[in-house]
Amino acid sequence: MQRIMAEKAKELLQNGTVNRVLGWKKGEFVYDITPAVFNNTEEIDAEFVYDDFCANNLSKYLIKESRKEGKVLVFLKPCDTYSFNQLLKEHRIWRDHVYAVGIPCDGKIDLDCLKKQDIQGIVGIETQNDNFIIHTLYGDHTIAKEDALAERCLNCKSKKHVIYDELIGRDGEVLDSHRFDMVEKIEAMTPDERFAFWRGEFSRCIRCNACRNVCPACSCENCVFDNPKSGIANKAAADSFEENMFHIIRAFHVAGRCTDCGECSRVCPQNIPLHLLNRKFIKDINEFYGTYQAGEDTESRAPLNIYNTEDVEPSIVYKKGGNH
Amino acid sequence: MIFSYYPGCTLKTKAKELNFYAYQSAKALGIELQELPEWQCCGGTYPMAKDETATKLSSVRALTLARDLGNDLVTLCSACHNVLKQVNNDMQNDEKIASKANIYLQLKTPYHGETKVLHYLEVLRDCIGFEEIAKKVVNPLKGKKIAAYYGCLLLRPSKVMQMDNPENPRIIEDFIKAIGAEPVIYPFRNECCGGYLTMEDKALTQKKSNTVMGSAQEFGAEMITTACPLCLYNLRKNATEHDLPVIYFTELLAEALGVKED
Amino acid sequence: MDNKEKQKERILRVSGVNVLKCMKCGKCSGTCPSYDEMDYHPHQFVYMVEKGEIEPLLKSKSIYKCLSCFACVERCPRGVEPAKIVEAIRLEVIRKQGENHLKPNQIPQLLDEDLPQQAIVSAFRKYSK
Amino acid sequence: MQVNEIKEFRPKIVAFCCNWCSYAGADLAGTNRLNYPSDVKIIRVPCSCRVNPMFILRAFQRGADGVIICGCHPGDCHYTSGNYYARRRMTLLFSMLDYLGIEKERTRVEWVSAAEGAKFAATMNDFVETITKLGENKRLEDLRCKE
Amino acid sequence: MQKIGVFVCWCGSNIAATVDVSAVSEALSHEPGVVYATNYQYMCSEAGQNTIKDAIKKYGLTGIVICSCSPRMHEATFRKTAAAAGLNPYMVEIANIREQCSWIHKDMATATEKAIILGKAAIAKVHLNAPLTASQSPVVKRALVIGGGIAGIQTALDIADAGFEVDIVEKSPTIGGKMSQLDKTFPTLDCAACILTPKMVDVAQHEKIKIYSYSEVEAVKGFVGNFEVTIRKKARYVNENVCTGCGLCTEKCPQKNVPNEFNLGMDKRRAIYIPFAQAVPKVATIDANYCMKLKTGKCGLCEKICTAGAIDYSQKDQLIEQKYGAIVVATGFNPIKLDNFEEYSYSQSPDVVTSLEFERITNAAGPTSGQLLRPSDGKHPHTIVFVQCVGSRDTSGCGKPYCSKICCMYTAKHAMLTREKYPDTDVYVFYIDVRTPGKNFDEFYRRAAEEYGVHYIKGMVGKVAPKADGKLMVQASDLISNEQLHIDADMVVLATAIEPDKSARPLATMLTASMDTNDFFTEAHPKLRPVESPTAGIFLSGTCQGPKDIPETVSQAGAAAAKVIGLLAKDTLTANPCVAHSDEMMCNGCSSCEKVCPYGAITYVDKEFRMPDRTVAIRRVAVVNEAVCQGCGACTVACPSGAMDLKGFSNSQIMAEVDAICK
Repeated sequence: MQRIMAEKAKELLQNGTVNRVLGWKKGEFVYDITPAVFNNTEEIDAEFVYDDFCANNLSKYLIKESRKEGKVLVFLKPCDTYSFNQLLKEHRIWRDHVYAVGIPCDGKIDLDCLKKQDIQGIVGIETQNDNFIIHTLYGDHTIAKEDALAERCLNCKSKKHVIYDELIGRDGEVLDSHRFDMVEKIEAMTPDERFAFWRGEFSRCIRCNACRNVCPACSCENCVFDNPKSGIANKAAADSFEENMFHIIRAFHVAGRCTDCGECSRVCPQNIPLHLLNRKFIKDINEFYGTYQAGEDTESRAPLNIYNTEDVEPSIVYKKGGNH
Repeated sequence: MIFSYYPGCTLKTKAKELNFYAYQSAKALGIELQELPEWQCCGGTYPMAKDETATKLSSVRALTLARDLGNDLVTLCSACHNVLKQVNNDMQNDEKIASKANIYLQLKTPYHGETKVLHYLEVLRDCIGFEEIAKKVVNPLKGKKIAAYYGCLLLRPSKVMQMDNPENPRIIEDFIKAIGAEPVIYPFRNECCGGYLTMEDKALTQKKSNTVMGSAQEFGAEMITTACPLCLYNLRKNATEHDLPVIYFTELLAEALGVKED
Repeated sequence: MDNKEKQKERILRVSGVNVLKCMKCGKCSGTCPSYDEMDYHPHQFVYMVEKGEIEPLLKSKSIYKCLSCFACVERCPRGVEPAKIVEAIRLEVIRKQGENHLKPNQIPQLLDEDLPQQAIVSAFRKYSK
Repeated sequence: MQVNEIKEFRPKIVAFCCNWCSYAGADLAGTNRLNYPSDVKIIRVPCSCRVNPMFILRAFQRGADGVIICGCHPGDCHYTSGNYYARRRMTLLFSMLDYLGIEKERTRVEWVSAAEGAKFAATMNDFVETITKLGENKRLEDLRCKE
Repeated sequence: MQKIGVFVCWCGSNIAATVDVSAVSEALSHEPGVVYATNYQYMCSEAGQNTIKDAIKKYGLTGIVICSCSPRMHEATFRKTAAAAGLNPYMVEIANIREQCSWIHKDMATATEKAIILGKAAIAKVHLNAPLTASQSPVVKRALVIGGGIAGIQTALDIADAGFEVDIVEKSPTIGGKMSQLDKTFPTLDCAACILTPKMVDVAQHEKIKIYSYSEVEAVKGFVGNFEVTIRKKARYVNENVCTGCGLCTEKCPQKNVPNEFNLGMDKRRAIYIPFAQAVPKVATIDANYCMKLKTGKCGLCEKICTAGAIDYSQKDQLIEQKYGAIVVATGFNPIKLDNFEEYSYSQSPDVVTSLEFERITNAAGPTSGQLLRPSDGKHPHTIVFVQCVGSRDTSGCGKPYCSKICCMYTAKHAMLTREKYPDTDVYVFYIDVRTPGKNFDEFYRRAAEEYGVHYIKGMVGKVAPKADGKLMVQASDLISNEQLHIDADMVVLATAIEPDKSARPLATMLTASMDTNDFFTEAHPKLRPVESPTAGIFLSGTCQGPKDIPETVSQAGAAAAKVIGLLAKDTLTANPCVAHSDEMMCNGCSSCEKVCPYGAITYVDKEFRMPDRTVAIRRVAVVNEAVCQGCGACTVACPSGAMDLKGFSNSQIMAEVDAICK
């Protein structure tokens, strides 16, 4: 796949369709992937990579990249296309400066899973049926995919590319995932348990802002948490309230816009399951206002920017909101 | 269509034909009435007092049983229908009564009025449809002028019974039309026959029953039909000045459907 | 609270009726089928309970004449439910030891071969505790 | 000091009222001299849709024990649709607070028209009672803001 | 730092009786920024206002806080006061310590404590206030009156007489409304048609009034001074400008079996019809539900016989767009449906009629040509029972909780006229209370009882039972004699409750005017602004605001007209400056705000920005049209970046209030 993509990139660079390519490159280690812009075929030959470690959602980078001169080629996994579409809907990306190539994805590895299995010194990876063969300095490890894939990939919501200029490989389907199972589990807890659960999670937050910086929906010119005029500007949480506040407000600001790409949880150095906040909003929106998938298209109105005169009353929360 | 069925004590004794013809007709209409495995007398009259719980428990048991079977609960006797619907309403809306009843009965899943209670007539109207019934009539009661007698328990209190317009009902009239006969509308069809006062004050009951039957007769009725054993009794026994036949509606139904066996 | 007030309070509680909602239109009495057999009439029950004049009602024969036909409940424009007041007054009487209006030994002579069970249990429930 | 005097808990309650219906409803409650506890303090906003979740969190941070938002009945919004947006926003926000284990009873939305002075007073009495039963807001407090 | 003055009003004893006003001014004087604090008996009085003006000048105040009654009451007053002293009027904040404090709390300590907190919140807010300048918008000098009954007619005439253009939109083919269906009017017994018809003609002939009959309001946009209204003129299949109203077609049309709504269905009209002789405009209308030509294509008789050539079967509904400066609602009432009152056998006997039907029966142009004959057999009734409060004062859910106000009087009128014309008739009136608060009203009612021998019985009818012999058995209680009565009547007349016309609710939504739970329009102030809706530019005339008799309706109609004239006399209006504003440095251009704006006040522009690194970036940013924005604030919450804020109710102002209250 990497080879086909690299060839495609070079072809489009050479025939002048695009001026730059947005893709992935290795860092210091093979699993240490970073997004990168390649300006010519040489750079692609030297550094372009696409493998089971390339988890990053590249769509957010297009906010800046698409505003530059010329056209940029971007490779988008199915879930990334939702973010891309959502950003288009919000007029954040200049569409005619982007050449989007949809690429297939069979799920990406969660490095923490490998760490837990005590797999170290990784130098390469291969796929074999339902397993990954991890090459390490100390020999090969075989690990079942379900033990190595990220949670968001195990619960993949869609293998379908909702937007692209060109597709490599075949398009997939929207999947019937179990992504709300954990939300339901939390809902079934007592309020005390829920409170304890989230306190346990949020208290680890170090306000590194990684979640915010990676989130395609958190792309404000000036975040309210950085803006002294907003009244809630805050650089580091001083106490539990501010920990809660940051995450509630962040989740609320992306409610109805979050495509559930899962980048927030992926990048959190403290492993806070932030996606469970977003999924709660998504689940509620689906239940209260009908199924809605942000980024599925560019026309529909976001659930918080529309209403129905017959909408449920807020008091529904008292009736159904989980356990007492 | 399967329903749980609550016959009530009178239908097992003095009003056997009300029950019998209901079964026969149901069969002909493709309805299965499954008698609740254990039921007790509803008490005949709804205990209105807010502090009465014990007297409501037999109804709650029946309602809970139907819920656990996953069926709507059908009744036939006007009194049972009235008591079951009113108690069910309490279980839905009166927190105090509901919590007391649930504590008494120590139910696994507390009951809060989930069961839908239907009168047999409502099944005919809402689940089958009078038009459908008309199609299945093989023996239309052509030319018969029949007066529907509702009495008080079938329709009132209308907010709870939710059956028909309490002052100008049409469910039995529509039923009468469906079986090919001609309904007679008269103003006393929803006024009381004297009810259980027949035990206490015959004169009063006779006055009431006479007014009802007299009014029906005045408007040309040849026969009165009812759903209530006590109404039937009073009209037959206590309407001393008149002499119209009084027949359960299920008997008419069975006759029209051609399934009436004696 | 003296006994009279307690009694009133009990009747209001047992009936669940708010007598203050009554606007004294008299529709309950205009509608009652047992009116002529009663010494006190439905609207008087409501008003006398409001005034706390309960004693005469306890002695009234009206409480055994009410048919519980719910006509007054159905037609009351204020949702007062006079029948429930009548029931509460009757209970106030028959709940006392020895005050049953209908005693089991009276029943056999009241029966005839067609009388439905429904009539017996209803009457028993209405008149006895 | 051996025994701390137990102070009777008096909740702090912030009520956001839309200018057209609920604030007028509150005025009517006053005109009709309908009592409700002084613990309720009203902030006038043009419309219930002006209420930002930030305000609600801010109130809890600064020591509020309950926050209630009152607007025109659905269909009656002075701005035609504001309360519909507010309804969605608050439904989702309250559900999230509940999900985080924060007592859902501390937040409420009520529709009170300009003609419903009695409803306004009854609502406030009920809300204060609920909050008083719940006690002090502990789960969304900011200790630095407490005396 | 602002220099703030605090003014605490006693409101006589309204505030001072429960709030220690001097304690409040004392406490607030120590708040940061407060340079002057005082209290006074009546801040809204001239002396009170002078105190404020003097303090503004003397202390150079930059902001003031008035602790007084509701801002809905006197905010405008105090803003004017500030402006008169040279202070920007939007530097005024009101702490509502009357309606929301002194009037609801009994304990002085509690009320005082709360008043101080409310004062602090207002001070906190005013610290963040900025002077605002209201923009001016022109006033369209034309009024719209919705509804052509007596209320609409009177309002339209009064506005037109003052020299302004008025359009009346009436949904039926003629103006005249309910009053045109009445026979006599209480308490003077003059004939309704005799006093209404001249007014209808005045309307038709007034050069400033245009009638859109058979028309409905389809959509309303805009705001006070500048409403844009779409009117649907329904196809009547007759060219209004050509039809002479000769009525030939209405006699020749072969479709004779159409229930005549003017006579409440008690007789028939043709498919092409003129509702009644004095109709305005007097033109025919084809009822598309019955016309054979329109339904089947066959017939066409009216076209053939119309000498004027007015028939046009191809007519379509027409949409008319018109601008108005003010809108008057005069949608009127209807009797309620009696489905929930079948104990009176309304649908079971033709001889049980509503009062409005009785009105038609006694009217010379009615179905019986004014003869009192009962509908079932056309015989003269000898016993008539009138039942009052049918569906009024009903809290059971079957009827209306309010008193319909007019029934006592018209029933007395009906009873009296019946007895006068037909002395051989026994007339009974069952009543709960007889309510006669009006000039000459009680005298009128007493005449019915004393001079005309009408039997007034305190009690209520429980049941009306039609008998086979055609009589109606009326069972009722007589509360005074404590007996149940059974009267054999020939006719029963039900004084049916009235309710607002069904068109009022959707109209209220279009106008964003508020309604009460009974669908009556709410007035801006129940006593002081009874003919204005809280929504600026919308006025109320007649029974759409509450039950009223004719004299009251006419006075209110005139009052509404006076308010409209006051508005239209102005050339410009001052707009509300508390509008949304987008900080373009923070705006993402995401369109969230645009999506929720009910007024379409937000647009986007691509704008060049010089970035810190000296590059130039083009960004899409929101721009608010301040003339169109009404200041609801929906956009401010939809905006994820906090770029959108609302002047006068900014995020920081509201949070400052929150902080002050929670301290």
